[in-house]
Amino acid sequence: MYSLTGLKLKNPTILAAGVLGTTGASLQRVAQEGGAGAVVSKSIGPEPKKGHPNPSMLKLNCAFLNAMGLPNPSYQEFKGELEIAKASANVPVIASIFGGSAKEFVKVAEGLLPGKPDAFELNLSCPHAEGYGAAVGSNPCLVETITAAVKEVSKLPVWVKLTPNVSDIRTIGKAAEAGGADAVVAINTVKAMAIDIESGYPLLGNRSGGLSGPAIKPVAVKAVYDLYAALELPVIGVGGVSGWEDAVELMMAGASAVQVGSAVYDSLDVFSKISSGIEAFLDRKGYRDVKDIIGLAHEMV
Amino acid sequence: MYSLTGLKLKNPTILAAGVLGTTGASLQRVAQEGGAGAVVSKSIGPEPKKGHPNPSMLKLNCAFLNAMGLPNPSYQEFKGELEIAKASANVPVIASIFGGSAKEFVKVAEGLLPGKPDAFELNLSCPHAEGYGAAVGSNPCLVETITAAVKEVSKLPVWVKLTPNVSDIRTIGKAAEAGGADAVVAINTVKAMAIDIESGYPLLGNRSGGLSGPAIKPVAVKAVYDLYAALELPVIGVGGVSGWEDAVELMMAGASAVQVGSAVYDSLDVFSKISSGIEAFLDRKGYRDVKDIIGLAHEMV
Amino acid sequence: MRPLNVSIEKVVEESPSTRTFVFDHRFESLKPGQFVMVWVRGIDEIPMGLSSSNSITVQRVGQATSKLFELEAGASFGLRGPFGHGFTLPSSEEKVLIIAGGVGVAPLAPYAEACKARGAKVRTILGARSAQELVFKARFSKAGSLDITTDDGSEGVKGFVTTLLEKLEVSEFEKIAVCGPEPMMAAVFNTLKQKGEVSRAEFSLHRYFKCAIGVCGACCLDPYGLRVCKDGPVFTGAQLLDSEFGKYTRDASGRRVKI
Amino acid sequence: MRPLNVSIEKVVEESPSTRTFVFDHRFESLKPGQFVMVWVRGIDEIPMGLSSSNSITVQRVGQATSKLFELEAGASFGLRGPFGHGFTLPSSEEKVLIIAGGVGVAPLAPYAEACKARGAKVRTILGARSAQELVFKARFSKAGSLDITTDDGSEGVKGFVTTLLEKLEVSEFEKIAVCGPEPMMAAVFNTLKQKGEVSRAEFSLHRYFKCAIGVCGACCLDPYGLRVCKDGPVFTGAQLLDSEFGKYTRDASGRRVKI
Ligand SMILES: Cc1cc2nc3c(=O)[nH]c(=O)nc-3n(C[C@H](O)[C@H](O)[C@H](O)COP(=O)(O)OP(=O)(O)OC[C@H]3O[C@@H](n4cnc5c(N)ncnc54)[C@H](O)[C@@H]3O)c2cc1C
Ligand SMILES: Cc1cc2nc3c(=O)[nH]c(=O)nc-3n(C[C@H](O)[C@H](O)[C@H](O)COP(=O)(O)OP(=O)(O)OC[C@H]3O[C@@H](n4cnc5c(N)ncnc54)[C@H](O)[C@@H]3O)c2cc1C
Ligand SMILES: Cc1cc2nc3c(=O)[nH]c(=O)nc-3n(C[C@H](O)[C@H](O)[C@H](O)COP(=O)(O)O)c2cc1C
Ligand SMILES: Cc1cc2nc3c(=O)[nH]c(=O)nc-3n(C[C@H](O)[C@H](O)[C@H](O)COP(=O)(O)O)c2cc1C
Ligand code: FES
Ligand code: FES
Repeated sequence: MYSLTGLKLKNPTILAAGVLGTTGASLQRVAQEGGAGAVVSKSIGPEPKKGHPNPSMLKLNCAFLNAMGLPNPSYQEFKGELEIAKASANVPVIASIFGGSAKEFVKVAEGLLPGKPDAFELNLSCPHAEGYGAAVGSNPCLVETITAAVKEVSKLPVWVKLTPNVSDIRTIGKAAEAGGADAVVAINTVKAMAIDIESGYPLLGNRSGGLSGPAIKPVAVKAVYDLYAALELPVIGVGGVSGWEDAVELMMAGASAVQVGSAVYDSLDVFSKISSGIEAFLDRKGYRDVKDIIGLAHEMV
Repeated sequence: MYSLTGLKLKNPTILAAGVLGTTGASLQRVAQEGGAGAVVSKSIGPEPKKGHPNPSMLKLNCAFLNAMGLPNPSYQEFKGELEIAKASANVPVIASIFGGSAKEFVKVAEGLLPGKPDAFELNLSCPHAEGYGAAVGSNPCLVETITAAVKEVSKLPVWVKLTPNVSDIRTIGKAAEAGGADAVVAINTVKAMAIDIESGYPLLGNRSGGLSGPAIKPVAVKAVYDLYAALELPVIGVGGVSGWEDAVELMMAGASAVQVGSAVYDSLDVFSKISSGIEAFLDRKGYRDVKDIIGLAHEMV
Repeated sequence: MRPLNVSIEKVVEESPSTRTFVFDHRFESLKPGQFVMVWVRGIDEIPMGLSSSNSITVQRVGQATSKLFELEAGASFGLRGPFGHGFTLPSSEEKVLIIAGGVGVAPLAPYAEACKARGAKVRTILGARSAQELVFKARFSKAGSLDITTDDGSEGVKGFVTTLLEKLEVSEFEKIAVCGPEPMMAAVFNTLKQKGEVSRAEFSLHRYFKCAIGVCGACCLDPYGLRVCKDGPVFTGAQLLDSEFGKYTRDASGRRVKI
Repeated sequence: MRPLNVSIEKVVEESPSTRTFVFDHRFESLKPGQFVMVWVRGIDEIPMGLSSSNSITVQRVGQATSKLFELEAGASFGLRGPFGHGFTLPSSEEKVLIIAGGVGVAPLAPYAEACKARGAKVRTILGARSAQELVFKARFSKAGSLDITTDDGSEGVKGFVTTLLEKLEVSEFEKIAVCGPEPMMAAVFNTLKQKGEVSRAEFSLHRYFKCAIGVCGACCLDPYGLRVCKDGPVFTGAQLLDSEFGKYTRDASGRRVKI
């Protein structure tokens, strides 16, 4: 059992927000069949949102590109999905939420409380949703205010998810810490774009979007490394994890746990595979516990 | 012949700064044997610099990671290499320069003038050199001041090379424009890191560095696209170009020409291959000129 | 995978509302029932079953399909795929029952042909609103025997595919493959259930697709979270028992919508 | 390519200043003359020729090599490679002349063995400062005939490798392979040039390496810009004619430094 901001996880792998998190049934499946130690829902907002027009996600050579545009059925409808997930997943269920202001974040958080999420993850980092996500999350003042506002309306742990598209991610991490966050999550997708050269059209319906998958792992490692050194809070690592080696690398950079998003493309049980891979690695190297490797790179000088 | 900020290029591919640009002989070889339309030197500074300890560059799965640390023999010594390159390359030779302040930039630029570079490229974007590069280049005021200062001391075209590690690269591009730049170059490497899980040591001597190669192409496409829309200046695209398709994609995003760095790993004549690939593409699609495809994606709605 | 750029070689008007677009790329490894994502540039990207290794057969319903209907030979669009699992192919000598409704013929016509090529015996029940909406009659009859139903009785038996199905001895078919509008498939499902034959029947489902590669979660079915794009679109009746199938679907925002 | 983590199986003291580190990974495809980048964690990463498919032979000169000398069996370091082009292998029956100076023996010992294994006739001139600095005598004599020179005359002929080379009928050798300190290689180069035999001789060069994969440009030779790490480290005499070889090299900053 791993303890993370008070939640008990059977292993340190967590489903990342926006991936297979649209329905309670899907969250349940990722936990049960996939073996995730915890699951994060799709980001939920104040109003139903269809998201950007298709194409909304593509596999590129070393990465995935997406601009879903935060499609979600609103907190009113999602509350029920949360209940389903809670009833059947048997692992902590974290509600990812978004809004354009502290008021909206609070409205969504309060609206979802009856669904009994185990924690909130604040999406202050989506790179392609005007007025939401990174648009808000690049501003340290807003990050602090929003974090504090959500902390105020419930006793649940609050994780703040950060964008790498800033000059120095530590500034934003510190704002989250000042706002009372229980953990930071790094990183959301990296601003990116691809163009179809046969037609000249941008490949995404939204023209540009966010990069995820293997290509961004080195960016995530750097962000986690910097945040670990700068903050007191636990850092949850996400970005390009598809095997146990990636998870170990992020942990050595300072991640207390890792989230996995795009790699569900390879297989749903990527979570089981990663967590048993981590265990085997700890055994082989004679570490007693994941704690021995969290932040290890900071000591190797 | 392509014309770019007044320089005549036999094709729109340019050797990127810091790659095979330490000696005049090497610049000559990339032009002659590699087929580059122009070459940019290693970034040259006010004092000799050994750079960071090794490992200073690694090939990762979809990318390259480096932290060279701006090794250079100083402008005094490099002037001679520039003369060698100018004498034998038969293509425009651009001197990349760096400094910690406008004064230093000016000193280096003036010091290199006797070597007769065809243009200056200002490195305001290296992500892993304390006090230089992105440390300066994330600040719009400094970017404007430095650009203006270098413009003042010579009539040569000045290209300003930008870092993607900012919230909005357009702000920096506009500062360069305000300072009188003749073109912007985007992007330099993306802040990144990798850790050796067997030992826990960061893989680079400098611990962290910059990502280049295929992984960052979608980041470069987005930066070029945004800059093209925001600026009047030509944008020179760089980041992850290794084939003609990549070059065409960056051009459709808005690049007037492309630079190629890491892909010299595959072969030196990547420049010839890319430029003939572009020609064949233009022919097949019935475009008269590269101009037909520069910025094309902006029109496809 | 970046979308392939394909050019239209031929447009075939199959019915007033349905056209086949034959394009210049062959998906040689196509398993009938697999789909592609059709990128109508500037508009949308939508799922379509492959009606042969180099064609899609499209019913005009809204913006993207209407835009497709404006395209003529020589025009091009983007294609990603093929994706998903197809219908299970029979071994030679097996008997196959195909039940197709409306544009559900698209993945079933190549399936019928593949069954025949393997030496299986194919019987098709083809239903449509009216005679003029019947698509691929010739392909199905070439592949085996064909029964037709139309809602208005303008051709074949008046009624629904279930009108015929109810009377059929289904147990003699080793394979049963179904595709059509969900209410029609739900009716077939119930009929087969009553006959105790639903578990091994296969149904090709439609849900709202975004990523089409099993990542985003837009197309998940209750209560097991099966992804229509990746775990399907073809599911066995056993997988659909006690599921949302026939009851509700979800719109692009993830809200439930009654079938 | 991320560095491989290798463990030291054995440390062999070859001379007071030279040790061989045998490690637990075999580069089966090694072409003698190829090198690896040895990552002495926390210190530096430095190039080393492979002295066999699973060893490096290191002369202690500065910080990284001294750190290596502190390591014992069981300790580990990182390895990237093998990189670069090796010496050209002879066909059977060919005659090979090997000229090795100091730690230049490292890539030449496996070359001698590979030559012998192919049936070639190997003759080695091995030079060192003194008897105790002679490395791999046994390996070279097992592979063919061996002549020794020492600066102080403590073993073999007193003098330099060129002392012997000058008297040799070099034209009878189809292959000539040279590795050692640059002043020694330059002397060999000049001797061979006088004999009109330098073009086909092969020399393994040392330059300051950073990337080791042909990208950064740190190791380029004047006047053609050949990269020692990628186009070399083994070059023919023809490639080195009228070059910087023997005249100057460059330090880590790229400044020229006299040889
Ligand atoms: C696996 C699969 C195979 C299909 N095969 C065929 C086929 O072979 N021939 C055919 O004509 N139709 C097929 N469809 C249905 C087809 O995708 C829709 O008719 C089409 O998307 C309508 O797009 P539109 O823009 O014209 O309509 P819109 O006005 O955008 O929407 C009309 C309706 O079409 C459906 N739809 C729209 N976008 C999507 C989407 N991204 N994913 C799923 N459904 C959507 C929704 O039900 C929507 O309410 C298939 C659907 C799926 C899931
Ligand atoms: C292709 C090649 C093969 C080599 N093979 C062997 C071998 O088999 N055995 C052996 O003992 N030595 C070999 N060397 C030389 C070896 O790399 C240096 O002795 C070693 O780097 C010294 O490191 P240091 O930290 O101990 O010394 P330092 O104090 O750092 O430097 C001493 C000198 O070593 C050289 N050096 C240091 N770093 C590098 C570097 N990154 N690249 C190149 N030279 C460097 C420089 O000339 C420097 O002045 C080889 C070099 C090259 C280029
Ligand atoms: C299809 C898709 C949808 C996503 N939606 C969200 C979201 O709603 N909220 C959020 O915070 N992050 C979202 N993300 C970002 C992921 O949670 C994650 O931060 C990112 O993909 C990097 O991790 P990965 O490389 O493992 O995918 C989404 C990513 C993908 C690929
Ligand atoms: C080894 C190496 C050294 C570099 N040195 C410099 C430099 O000195 N100045 C600079 O402006 N950019 C430097 N760069 C960045 C490149 O010029 C280029 O912007 C970046 O690598 C992205 O292009 P690529 O993907 O084609 O390599 C360097 C890149 C590499 C890989
Ligand atoms: S459409 Fe994304 S998971 Fe099926
Ligand atoms: S060491 Fe970088 S090119 Fe040779």
